[in-house]
Amino acid sequence: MAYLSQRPLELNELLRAVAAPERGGVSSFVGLVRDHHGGRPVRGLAYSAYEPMAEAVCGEIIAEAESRWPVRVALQHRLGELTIGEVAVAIAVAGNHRDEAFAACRYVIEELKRRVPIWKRETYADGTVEWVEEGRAKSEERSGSSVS
Amino acid sequence: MAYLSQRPLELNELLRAVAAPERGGVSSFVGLVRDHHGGRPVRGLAYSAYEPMAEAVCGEIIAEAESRWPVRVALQHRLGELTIGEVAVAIAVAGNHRDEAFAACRYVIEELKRRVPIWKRETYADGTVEWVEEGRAKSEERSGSSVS
Amino acid sequence: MPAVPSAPPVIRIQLFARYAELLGATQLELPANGINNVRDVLERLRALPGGAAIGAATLVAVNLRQAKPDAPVSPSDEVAVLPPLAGG
Amino acid sequence: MPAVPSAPPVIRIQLFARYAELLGATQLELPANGINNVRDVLERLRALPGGAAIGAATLVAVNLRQAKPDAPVSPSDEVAVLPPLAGG
Repeated sequence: MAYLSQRPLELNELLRAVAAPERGGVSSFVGLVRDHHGGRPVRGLAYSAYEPMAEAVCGEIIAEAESRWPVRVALQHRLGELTIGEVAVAIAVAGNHRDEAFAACRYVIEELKRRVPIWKRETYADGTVEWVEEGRAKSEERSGSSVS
Repeated sequence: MAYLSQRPLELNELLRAVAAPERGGVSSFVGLVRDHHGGRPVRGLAYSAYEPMAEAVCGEIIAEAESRWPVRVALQHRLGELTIGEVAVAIAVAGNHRDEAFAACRYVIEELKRRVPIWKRETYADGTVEWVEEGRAKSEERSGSSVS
Repeated sequence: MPAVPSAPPVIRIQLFARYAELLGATQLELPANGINNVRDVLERLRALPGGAAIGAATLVAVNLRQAKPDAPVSPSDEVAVLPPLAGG
Repeated sequence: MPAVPSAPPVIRIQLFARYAELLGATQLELPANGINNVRDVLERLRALPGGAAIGAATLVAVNLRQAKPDAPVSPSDEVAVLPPLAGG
């Protein structure tokens, strides 16, 4: 399974990938495109990646989680243009017990954010476009002439 | 929305119920019927409830989570006969940030297990039927004459 | 108002899961006389055939809420005796 | 074997996101001469037009793995300069 996808993500597919008769608890996380960021209305965004490295690091993170806890992990991150409400990232972790499933799911999303080379370019309602860096937005270009 | 359901549960319905343009993180939990319990192969199980109280307590737990964290919570628990791999309980929690979503999701499943009057009757591969009590199984009746 | 003769008051008890099987009923009526609180309900049930497995610390709900041993119980209350929970 | 005259060796650098926009390219070739490690790569990039925004602590990947400032770099390596990550 490729971890990066240009197509819309379906959490159900990830759930099916990790479910098994001996695993009773599945913790999952879905990140959705929000309609605002830093108080500004967002129209949409685009994700891009250093793809070979992103695929490799996703695989490493999953291997780490699966060796640290007795779980099965599935993960996908969307690339390309997304609109409000679309799924940016989906993670499903199945384990025999919920403690392990929750802990591993949390580990995977934190490590993904910290280590996977993916970038986000937001388009705001006013047409401004910015690269988002760890919660901040770095101004890249401003449309129009009215810079307040 | 009723919190108890005789019909198969669909996590996607719960995700749709909590998703909103301003909420970017959704933590969910699904409990599935496992094929074993205490080392014994399970064939299937039945959930029953003290329904009016179970509905009321589910509502209380959700209200507690939604007042403690800025999240929206959806929850359903299955009743009736279930086979291996079916969804017993599904929880979806959407928040602006994942910290809140994970914390509230965990709170809801823990409180549900602790406080909602639901009971589980497992049928094992050998035909034995037992009421499960907090991880233990209390022998209720044994089929056949060979009690080892 | 003068008292009208009527059937002696009862406490209606709902039973679930293993306790319903042990006592052979999902609903019981106990004479209200002598039952003042949750502890009294459990004592009375434990004295019934099959009732010995109902522990003194068993969960009891009064009007859909868990109730402590000395919570009052009267004939108008909805009383339920809950085996150890196993949802989720 | 006698050395055969050839093009001088280069380090190929991949650029992404904001850094690609700042430097106006998604791929650059830097003369390998004088580049021994990751720190040298960053210094060379920072001297280019538009390169000033690339901090000295910028993430660099060598052969798909994050590399420290004194990690060695040679012409056969795949080198990538990574703006602050924003996945998830």
